Amino acid sequence: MNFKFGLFFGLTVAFAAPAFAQKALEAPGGKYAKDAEQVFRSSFRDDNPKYWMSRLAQDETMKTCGQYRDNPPRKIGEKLEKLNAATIRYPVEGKLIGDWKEGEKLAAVGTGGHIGFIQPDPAGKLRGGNCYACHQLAKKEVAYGTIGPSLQHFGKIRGNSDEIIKYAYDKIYNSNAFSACTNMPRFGLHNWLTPEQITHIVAFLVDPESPVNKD
Amino acid sequence: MIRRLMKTLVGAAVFAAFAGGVAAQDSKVADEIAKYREALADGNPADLFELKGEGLWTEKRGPKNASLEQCDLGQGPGKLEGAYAALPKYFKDTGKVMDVESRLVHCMVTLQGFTQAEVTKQWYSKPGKDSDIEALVTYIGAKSNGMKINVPATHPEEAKMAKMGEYIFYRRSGPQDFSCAICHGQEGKRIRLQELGNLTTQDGAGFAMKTWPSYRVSQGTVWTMQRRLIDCMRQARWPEPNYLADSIIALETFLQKTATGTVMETPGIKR
Amino acid sequence: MNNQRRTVLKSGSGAALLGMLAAAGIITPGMALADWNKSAFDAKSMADTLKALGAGSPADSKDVQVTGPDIAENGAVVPVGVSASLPNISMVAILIEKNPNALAATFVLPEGTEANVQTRVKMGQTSNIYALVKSDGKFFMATKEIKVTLGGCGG
Amino acid sequence: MGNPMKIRAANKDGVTEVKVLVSHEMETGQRKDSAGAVVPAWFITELTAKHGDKTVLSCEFGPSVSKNPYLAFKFKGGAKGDKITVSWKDNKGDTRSDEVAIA
Repeated sequence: MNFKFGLFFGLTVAFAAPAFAQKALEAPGGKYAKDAEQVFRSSFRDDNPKYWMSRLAQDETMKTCGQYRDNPPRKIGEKLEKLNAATIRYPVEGKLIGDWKEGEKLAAVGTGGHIGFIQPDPAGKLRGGNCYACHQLAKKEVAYGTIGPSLQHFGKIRGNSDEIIKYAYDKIYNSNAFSACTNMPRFGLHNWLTPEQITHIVAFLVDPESPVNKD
Repeated sequence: MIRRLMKTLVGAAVFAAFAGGVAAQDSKVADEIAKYREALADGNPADLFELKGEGLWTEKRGPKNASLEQCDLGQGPGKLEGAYAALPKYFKDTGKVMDVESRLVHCMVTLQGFTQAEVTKQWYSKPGKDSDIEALVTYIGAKSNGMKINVPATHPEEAKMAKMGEYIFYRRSGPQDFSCAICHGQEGKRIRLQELGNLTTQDGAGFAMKTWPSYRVSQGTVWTMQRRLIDCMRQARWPEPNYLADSIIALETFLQKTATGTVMETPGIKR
Repeated sequence: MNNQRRTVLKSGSGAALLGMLAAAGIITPGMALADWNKSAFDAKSMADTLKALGAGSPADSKDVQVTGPDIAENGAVVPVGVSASLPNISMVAILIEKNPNALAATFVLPEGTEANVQTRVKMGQTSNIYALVKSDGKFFMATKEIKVTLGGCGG
Repeated sequence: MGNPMKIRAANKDGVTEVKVLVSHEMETGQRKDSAGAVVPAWFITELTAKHGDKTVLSCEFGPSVSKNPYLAFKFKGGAKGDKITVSWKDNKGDTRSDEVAIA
């Protein structure tokens, strides 16, 4: 995460915000926002390891999205998009399209990264993209969510030009580079998926042989 | 630019062509899921918890050998009807906004003489280890069945809790950028095959809140609202909150306030 | 009936023998009622289970129905039922082809009890569910596929 | 011993429908706990329902019957107020019986 950049940007927002603030809708929590942050932070078990607690940290994008109920004024949104676009990194070999079969597996896995004491994921549990939670993809999987748009026939519809491949890679790496405060996680930014894993999911989306396009 | 637009237009057309088939398949899936839920609705294992909870409520237990029949859940000592639907609520005797679970624990400590640690040790069940709290909350909840959720949050402390809950609802963090609002801030969406209510509207929050506590078939037990929300935080990949934490009670207050007016249908049953 | 079972237990050595006898059709699950049919519940494949139940290879019948949704929201609890309109049904069983052990439950129906039972079963994955019924001493079967879906935010 | 069952029995047009919910873990013996140890099988093996003294259903369950088992069936006869008794036994030898009057 680029905290330095975030901090710089934060200052910009602090100055810019009043001009664009939507007066009708106050920031969540209103005058109790500060109390709420404190209550939230102090609500966690004392025996949560420190590195778990670091997951409560917010970068500027998270903070701003919360403040605007995920619907920032366009000008602020654009700034967040630029900020996020600058974080995108590519695989060392530069190839943005991997193995669709690996991508297919990753798309279906919704576990990984769960912490806490009740039902944590065991060490080494595969972290997936959990794509089906929100998107329709291969026809054979009927249990898909609709939080995101359907991506069935993604490649069939859009082709597999370099432009499309790069778009898919970038979007998965950092969704907020395209639409600030989208519901989609920033998989690459958080190292949730490695650049290589992202190329596999890209292949799952665009490869003509992938069940996303073939069926 | 024009090429891109063309592509998009072609894309949209192709899309529309497929949409018909997709919709048909979708409605068939929805029908079968509805059938599944209907088959489970008659014979909800939560009834077993309710039965057990009733026994626990009236049984003399603890160092003080007392039942919970004098417990004041906000409607007066021993008055259970509608109590769940009107919580969380500010209690003068503790000076706190309390939800059904924190108030129940308070009663078990003050009336029965248990320590807080004893009572909350098994706040949720594990395979082979039942939780008294799950059973008691199911019983208390069932006593509000058919009644309207009623948490206007007019007391200043309640109003503050609701506002803090709203803040937490929109607060993003963690390796997936999650907040409650990401999944529960829009209309008509679903995650996998499960419908997601828009919890910022009365309809959405009502649809969600009226069925709790609920039997989770995936877990084989009743989940209380504390368990539900603490698990939401687990799914957000956050650390684990304390049981009965104010952040959870704040979220509950926000949601119950939003849902106010909705008729309770509890205990529920969910995947 | 009871006497016969005791004799079998005395002279034999437990479940293995019971299973053999059952397979040979000498005793039926109904007769061994007081003792859980271990060989049938331990059997893995459909064929072995049918054998252990003494059912051989039952004929498909349109008069037997497996009821339940086509899609289960969770495999831990899948509502299934069996109903049949054949005469003199004395036994009903539910089998799940792809579970580690195919047999889920058997029901012995005395005269007067309708051939219409419902229960809930666990399914490890999408599978065919089989209903087996014994009518006038003969076995009949019906099947239905139930799709088990992943759900919720954790997939 | 276990927790009480919930039994409902209702007669309509000469047929009694019985619906039973049983409180039981129904552990398969294939699940591992968080430490990786196999949790031993623990499930109801037999369940019997009686109308008065007459057995109206006897079941054998394997571990793939769901946790907190549900059962519904119908038999001819039975009158309002008649007693329905349901009993189960599990693989650890635990047993329980509950009864209800036909509504």
